[in-house]
Amino acid sequence: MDIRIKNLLENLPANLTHLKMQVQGSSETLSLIRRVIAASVQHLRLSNALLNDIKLATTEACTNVIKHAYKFDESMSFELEIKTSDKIFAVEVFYEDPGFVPENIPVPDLNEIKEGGLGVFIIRNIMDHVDYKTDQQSGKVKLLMVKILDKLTSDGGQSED
Amino acid sequence: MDIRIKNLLENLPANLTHLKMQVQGSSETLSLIRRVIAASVQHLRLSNALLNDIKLATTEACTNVIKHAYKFDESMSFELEIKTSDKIFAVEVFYEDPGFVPENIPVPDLNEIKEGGLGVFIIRNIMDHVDYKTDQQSGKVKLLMVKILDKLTSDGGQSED
Amino acid sequence: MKIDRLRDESKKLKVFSIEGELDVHHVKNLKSEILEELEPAGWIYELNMDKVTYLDSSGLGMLVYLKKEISKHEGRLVISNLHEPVRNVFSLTKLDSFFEIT
Amino acid sequence: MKIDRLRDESKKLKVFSIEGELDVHHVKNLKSEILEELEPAGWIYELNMDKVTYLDSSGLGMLVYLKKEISKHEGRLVISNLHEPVRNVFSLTKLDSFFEIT
Ligand SMILES: Nc1ncnc2c1ncn2[C@@H]1O[C@H](COP(=O)(O)OP(=O)(O)O)[C@@H](O)[C@H]1O
Ligand SMILES: Nc1ncnc2c1ncn2[C@@H]1O[C@H](COP(=O)(O)OP(=O)(O)O)[C@@H](O)[C@H]1O
Repeated sequence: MDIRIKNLLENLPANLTHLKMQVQGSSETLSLIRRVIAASVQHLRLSNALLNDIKLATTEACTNVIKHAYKFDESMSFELEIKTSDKIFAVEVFYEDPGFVPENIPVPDLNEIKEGGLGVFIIRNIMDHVDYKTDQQSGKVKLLMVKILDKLTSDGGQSED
Repeated sequence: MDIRIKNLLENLPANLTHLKMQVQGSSETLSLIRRVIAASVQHLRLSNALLNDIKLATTEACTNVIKHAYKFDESMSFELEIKTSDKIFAVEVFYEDPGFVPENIPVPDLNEIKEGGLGVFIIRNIMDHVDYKTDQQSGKVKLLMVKILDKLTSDGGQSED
Repeated sequence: MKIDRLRDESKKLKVFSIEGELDVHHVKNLKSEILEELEPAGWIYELNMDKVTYLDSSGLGMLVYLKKEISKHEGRLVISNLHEPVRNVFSLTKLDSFFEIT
Repeated sequence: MKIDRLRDESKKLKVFSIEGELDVHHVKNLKSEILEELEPAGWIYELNMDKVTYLDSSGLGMLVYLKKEISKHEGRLVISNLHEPVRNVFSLTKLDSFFEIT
């Protein structure tokens, strides 16, 4: 992990907003997740581009849980944990996927146009830090994604404001 | 506890949204809380009146924590747990207040106009169930507030839509 | 929270147009800003709440306080343009008859 | 999600004005609704995205699929009125040159 991100994560500031959501593994909840994220960072006055990047990366991660790990089984649920300050947006996704090997996620060839395979690419492009941790014993996965909000040293979103 | 509310709480439906927030004991966070509540129930399409009632009661409860229990000490924090379905809105507030005796909360005389003392009155008026549980040992308080959303059998908010 | 001020010397009227959410966090500011504007006697202080989207018991408490202070200055507090759900908080607490609401 | 349809026989043009968020939940509907409207040959299918406020890889995947299907029907897919941040998802994935965007 980048030393700067490690420091930010270990020294989360006092004005932290900490939010945990337990959500049903249904694609219907994706818009709810985006709304809650927007509500929880509104006071930070992020640019539209940056806010959308954060919503986008989080949605892609949750979509993968619903689609690949849970195969659209709506009786499953997963957990989101969001920590934000004016310096950092960190979101963790906790879910179950025995046998999941993150190293096997293919890297897409953008020259070859396909109907899928862009979700993780988008996540990695937007987020400053992406880390899947799997526990072979329990089959639990923890996906950590971090975006640095501090505009001076990050690119401040993928698009112009 | 009313048997109907007990039943609803014990048999929470599968389409539950479950949200936990850890918030700093600062009055600045009150608007954040209202935004997250609105975001988390938007899909239920509640009437404006009902949505505002829920925001109002929750804010009053959090204001009391910040003001009375924490005396505006912003180094303190408290937890909100929100559970919603199309039938019920339940919110629990977890905070610390050694020595708090809920029975001592005065009931206001509305004929005598004062500058305070209306918060708990408003909460009790809006919510269908309000219960403070204190643990003398740890000084921890758990405030549970429940609003039934099912319009046919509740009054559906304090005001006309 | 934002306050727009309008002063009409001939009518002895001050209009405060308030924008935002009146909870305990925003109430302190508003209170001191209006207290600063109190005039000797006979003035009307109108709080235009057209752009107030939220009000709770902290907001009500401040309004009660302001009305009492304004009365001491022999003035009148008038509250205008209440929207539902803000109006609802007044009726819930039976304060709609205490205040002069237009 | 809402779709408004407009059909211009003389120009062999169909315009689908889409409103909403294009994530995996809403994509299925849209896909089948447009596939139903495919005509034999030579038609232009315009997706007006003026009111699309969100699009992700699931939405992109559907668009890639639609473009391929439309090509099989010797038609043209045109995407119009992309707003930032939706346009951003196209450029991030380099699909802005694959699609005909106006
Ligand atoms: N959370 C996950 N659990 C299991 N498999 C995953 C997960 N995320 C990604 N994958 C695997 O990685 C592949 C690429 O994922 P992604 O880039 O999101 O594209 P897509 O979902 O369109 O296939 C998926 O097809 C899947 O095999
Ligand atoms: N969470 C709480 N912790 C400690 N005391 C409380 C709490 N809530 C209410 N009280 C007590 O009950 C009284 C009435 O509270 P409330 O109706 O909210 O009005 P106000 O806060 O304006 O006094 C308070 O003055 C306080 O003494």
